Amino acid sequence: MNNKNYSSDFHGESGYKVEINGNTYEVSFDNGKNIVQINGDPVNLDICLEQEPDLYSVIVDGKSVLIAIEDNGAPGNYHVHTSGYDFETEVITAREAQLREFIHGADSGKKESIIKAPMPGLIVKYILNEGDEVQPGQGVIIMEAMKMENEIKAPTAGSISHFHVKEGDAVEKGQPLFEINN
Amino acid sequence: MNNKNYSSDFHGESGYKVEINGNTYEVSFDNGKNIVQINGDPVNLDICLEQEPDLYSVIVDGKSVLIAIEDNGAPGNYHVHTSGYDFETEVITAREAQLREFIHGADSGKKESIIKAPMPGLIVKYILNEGDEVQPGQGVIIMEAMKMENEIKAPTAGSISHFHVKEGDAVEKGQPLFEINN
Amino acid sequence: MIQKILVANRGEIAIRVIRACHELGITTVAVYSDIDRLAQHVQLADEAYNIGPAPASESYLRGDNIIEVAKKSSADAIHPGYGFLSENPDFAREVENSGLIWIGPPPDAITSMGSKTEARAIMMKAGVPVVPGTPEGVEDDQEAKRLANEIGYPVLIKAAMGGGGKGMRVVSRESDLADSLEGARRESMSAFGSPIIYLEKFIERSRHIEFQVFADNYGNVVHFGERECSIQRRHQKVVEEAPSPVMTPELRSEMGEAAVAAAKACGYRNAGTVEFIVDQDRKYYFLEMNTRLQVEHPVTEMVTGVDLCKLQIRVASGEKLPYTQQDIKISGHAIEVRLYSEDSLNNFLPTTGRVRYLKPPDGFGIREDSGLREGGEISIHYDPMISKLIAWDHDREGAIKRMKRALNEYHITGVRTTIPFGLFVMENESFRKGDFDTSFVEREFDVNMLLEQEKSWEKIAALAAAWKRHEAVSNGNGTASNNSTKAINNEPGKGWKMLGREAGLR
Amino acid sequence: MIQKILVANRGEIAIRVIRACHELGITTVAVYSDIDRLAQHVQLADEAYNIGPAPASESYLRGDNIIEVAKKSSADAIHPGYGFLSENPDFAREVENSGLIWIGPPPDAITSMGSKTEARAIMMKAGVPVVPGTPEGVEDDQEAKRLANEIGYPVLIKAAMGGGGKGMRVVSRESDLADSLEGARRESMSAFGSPIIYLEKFIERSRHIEFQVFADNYGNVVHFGERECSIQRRHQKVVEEAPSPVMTPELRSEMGEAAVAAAKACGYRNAGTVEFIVDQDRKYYFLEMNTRLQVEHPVTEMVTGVDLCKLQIRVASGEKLPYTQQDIKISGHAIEVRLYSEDSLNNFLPTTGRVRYLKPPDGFGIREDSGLREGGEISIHYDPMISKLIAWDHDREGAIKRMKRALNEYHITGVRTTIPFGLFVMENESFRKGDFDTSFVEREFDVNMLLEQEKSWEKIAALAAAWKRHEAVSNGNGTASNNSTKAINNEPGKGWKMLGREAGLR
Repeated sequence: MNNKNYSSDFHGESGYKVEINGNTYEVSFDNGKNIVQINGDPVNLDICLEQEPDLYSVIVDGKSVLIAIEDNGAPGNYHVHTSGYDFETEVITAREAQLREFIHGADSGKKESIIKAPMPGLIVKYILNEGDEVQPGQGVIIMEAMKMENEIKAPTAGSISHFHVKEGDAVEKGQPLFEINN
Repeated sequence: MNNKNYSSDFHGESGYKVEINGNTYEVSFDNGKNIVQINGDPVNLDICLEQEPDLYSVIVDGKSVLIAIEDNGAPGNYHVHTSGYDFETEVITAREAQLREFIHGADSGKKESIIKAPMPGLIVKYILNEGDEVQPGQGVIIMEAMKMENEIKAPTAGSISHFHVKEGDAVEKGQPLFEINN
Repeated sequence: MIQKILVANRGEIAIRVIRACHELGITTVAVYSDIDRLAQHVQLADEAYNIGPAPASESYLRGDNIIEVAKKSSADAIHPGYGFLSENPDFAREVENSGLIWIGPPPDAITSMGSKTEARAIMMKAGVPVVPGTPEGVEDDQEAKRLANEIGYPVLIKAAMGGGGKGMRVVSRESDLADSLEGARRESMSAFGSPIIYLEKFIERSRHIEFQVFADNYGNVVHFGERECSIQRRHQKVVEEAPSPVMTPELRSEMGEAAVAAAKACGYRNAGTVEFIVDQDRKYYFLEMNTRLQVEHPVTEMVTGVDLCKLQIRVASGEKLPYTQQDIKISGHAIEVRLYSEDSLNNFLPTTGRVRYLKPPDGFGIREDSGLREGGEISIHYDPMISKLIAWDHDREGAIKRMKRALNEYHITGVRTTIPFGLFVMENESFRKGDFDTSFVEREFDVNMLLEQEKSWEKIAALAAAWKRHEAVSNGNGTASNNSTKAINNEPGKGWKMLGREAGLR
Repeated sequence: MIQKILVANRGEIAIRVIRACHELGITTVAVYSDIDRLAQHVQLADEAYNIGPAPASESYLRGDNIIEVAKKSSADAIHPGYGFLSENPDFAREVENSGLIWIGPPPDAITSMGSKTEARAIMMKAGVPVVPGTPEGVEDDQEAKRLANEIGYPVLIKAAMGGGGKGMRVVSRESDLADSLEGARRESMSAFGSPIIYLEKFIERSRHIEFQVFADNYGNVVHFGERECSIQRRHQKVVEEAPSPVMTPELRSEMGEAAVAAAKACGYRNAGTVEFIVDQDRKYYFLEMNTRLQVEHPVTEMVTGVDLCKLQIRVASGEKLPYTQQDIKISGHAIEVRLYSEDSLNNFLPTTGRVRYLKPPDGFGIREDSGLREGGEISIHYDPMISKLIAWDHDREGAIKRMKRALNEYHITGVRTTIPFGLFVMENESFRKGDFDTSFVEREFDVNMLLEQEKSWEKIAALAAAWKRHEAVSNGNGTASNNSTKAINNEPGKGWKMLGREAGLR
């Protein structure tokens, strides 16, 4: 589902690209009807504010779900919660998508990912060292939080390019811990 | 507890008169301490916003209660809910109290009370007529709401001076029904 | 087996049915009127469809629309809950004719029991004792006067097609008869679409005791014991319990057998309730049969452990009753307090509004069947019963104490409810002793007791109001009244140390 | 009789105790740390007093401050809940020396059972079977190596003063021993203030089954049957049930008698739990005794009908146990799922944050013991267990289905919880068959199953996010991101007819 143009009016005023867990969805709205296109499929969407400020009752093709859509700092970034699961999403307009393609067109290949502290705590120990190769799910750092030791694991394969913290550091939630080069 | 001045600084910046169910309380605050005077008695007051916009966790002399304090339209008018009971309150500052005394000083004696519809519904029937004497609790009008007939009763003694509605009228919540002269 | 059920109702009972379905692995379809788009039952169901404008006559009573939605959504069956179309035999028939399963009794049984006069005739024939009264509807006032004298005052005027206390009047003397007949007919017409009323002997100081019966498609009929529903105001139940404090094992099996006989006499299937009145000598009389799940069914569930709503679905899908009479045991005691959006301090006048804060109780032995949500609107369009609180314990005394705890814990603002009244009942000496009858509210309830309670909170309410004004004044908003919240976040004055801390945390 | 109780705890267990007190007509005093000013237990208690800053060591562990508050508020007794000071014999002694009633076991029994090594010695003497292991703490690594070889791998390293899985390590081979000893000592030191560890034979594929015992001041001791607590992750219980799916009436009375003997051996009073491990041949071994009310006590309450917390208070105030062993009957089946503020999809990492929306389930057979409130903060300072969901039904299958329904109904945002994991357990084939042991999570749980579930909601999440951006763009706020709510109230575009209606209603 990556980057194919399903909807004829995706490039129009009401076309959006949604990035979510590495997948891209194209959504377009036709003002005047409840019908929305998602990846080319029409669905009937009915959204009502259920509770201030951002909990919605959503009925999609008759199916009823409760969805929280929280602004997540940057424009077009939303934290979405539904049915027990949490999603980080980025929504860009068709125009923004074109602009990005123009700017980043040549950019490809290697990326760095920064792994952040999932909760406040204390850095107990490095398991691996800078330069070590990691597999997804492999433990990199031991952190103590809520009286328990927790392994912070690599989300992707690659090599550890940099530690932002050292043993004994107290860290806040969201603070960068280390980087993986892949 | 009517209109006696308990607190030495009632006439100061932080003195208030609270009217509630026909009773008057005098309350004064001393900025800088948690101690508040109510009718001359000092109490320790600790109020925290529990839930937006106006639900508070209140600890008064150690006693813990949950209180909703809702703005009620006019300045200084609050609807207070606690422990299953609802109160309409009017809070005036010491200065406002002096002003009122000056204006209304000569005013006394007869009053009119307007009885309003407690819920939306249909006026089925008058039980009494204009000019009739009523006792508190006596039925004056039959209203139908939620498929049930309900008697609207006189809250005070007096005579019925005017009906604002006639049989067969559909009324909204809060619409004046009749007046009692006492 | 049923795969998908459309729930043709709203509020707490729609949610009750949705929960039963989900426990059976059945997909649920909710229907809603325009103003119920955000109601809890819509959110808990798997699917939801609009069926029309707010007035029930244009939505929840529109059987045709509901059947259409059932077909569109490929539902196999319809559960009607209580109220609305639940006791409408034409709708039940239409559902069956559309090839859907009707989760309820046969349409003919609904018809027979729906006519209170016909029901009385059937029961008399089956040997079940009935209250003395007119065998059929009374149209003429003179005829009514004659019959009332024959029966002897006090008499009770009842709507022939009625239920739920609507269209009911007690008349103590002939001079009040004409006015009461007029009122009862008007109310009956408005509630049931029929002005037909009839007369019964009004049995004074009687108790209302009803039996839960259940019949499958194979002729098996059992009862699940009784519920005592004597605490009523305006002839509507407000507090129910199981078992009844006056019941003995002997009387239970005698009345239970009568209830089973009643169900058999009208060819009953599925869940039903046979209501009796019991006089001071413990003589019992058939009152009426309700051909649906009752509001108060949870107390029976709590003392028998049986999920009656799931049993309805299983029986409707052709299963045999999994219990014989001997399997059904009563264990402990359960009390239900109905919460109405009514003002306990003002003659139980219905109140409407938006639920602002909602913090219901929980914990061991407490169950709430509720249709409430924070921000939800209580409108004039539907029944003011908004929630049911149920407490179970080993014995009656424990259940009363637990209910009292739960009512005290319950925090709801925005609409007035009958919580203060519920607390009054739990604290009342006659209630605690089990010594009461249907005249309990008239005899025991005095609003001044609640006003006294209210008075005990006045000072703290005054303090809170004064503080709110003081906050506004201190923040330069002495006359503007809508930004006190802001005031709290903006440096609430040095003295308010905890507020300062809270603000720091935000 | 006790008139006023200070509850020396926070969260769901403080609320549990407050509810028990209120049902007994006892006034409650809450204590709170600075960041708990708005916690639920403060709001439900009759009185509340601050006892210090957020870290437990400066507030909930400050026995001196707590006793001072008890005196200031004229409390008669202190209930410690679980955790914090509940198993601190010095505190218990101090409470009693201050003339207050300690609602718990005698300080000496706490001391004996608090030392896991001493407890083992007492039990061996009383003839209760114990797991093979070192009779006392092991300080030296070489000594540990020798003992481990003697016991035979795999061995379990445990904190001598420990509990709750903290400081625990399974070691399968000698080469891992040194690292594990180091980690266990560090964790034990941090959690219990003592680095002393000991070794036990690790019994593979064993089940964790515990018995609830109760002793009064007059030598009467009974048990309330067992709880199965084998579903653990990181040696912490996450799902518990009663009865155990492998229990037989014979084994129950045998193990129950051993549990009663254990309680008698240490001179026990009040509520306690004797934990056993049961191997694949149903041989059982004493593991440890917990000298407090357990987190998982509700499942026992649900199947026996007995309010254990109220019984604690009654026994502490000098009442005799109102039950003999024969009075205690098990009825139906109950399951508890603990909700932790942990990320089920990310190795159960603790998460912190503010609860934004909270809509818990309810209905027949569902109970929630929760310390949560909307807007409440989950901090790093306290245990990540935030709530307990309990389901009861006639039988185990029914209880599982009911729990599944309730977990699906549960809506909580702002912090991640173990709800997805709970659903995984309820749907797991081995769990449903009752065929599992303490290695369940390692053997059966694969995060990919949850990731697949997550994936099934991705499209609808994408749709919702796109709609939110579209609303912002349509209202001229394409880049500003914080007024989409306003967008909804301001004429949301002709197409959104329901939104229009909702706006009209506001």
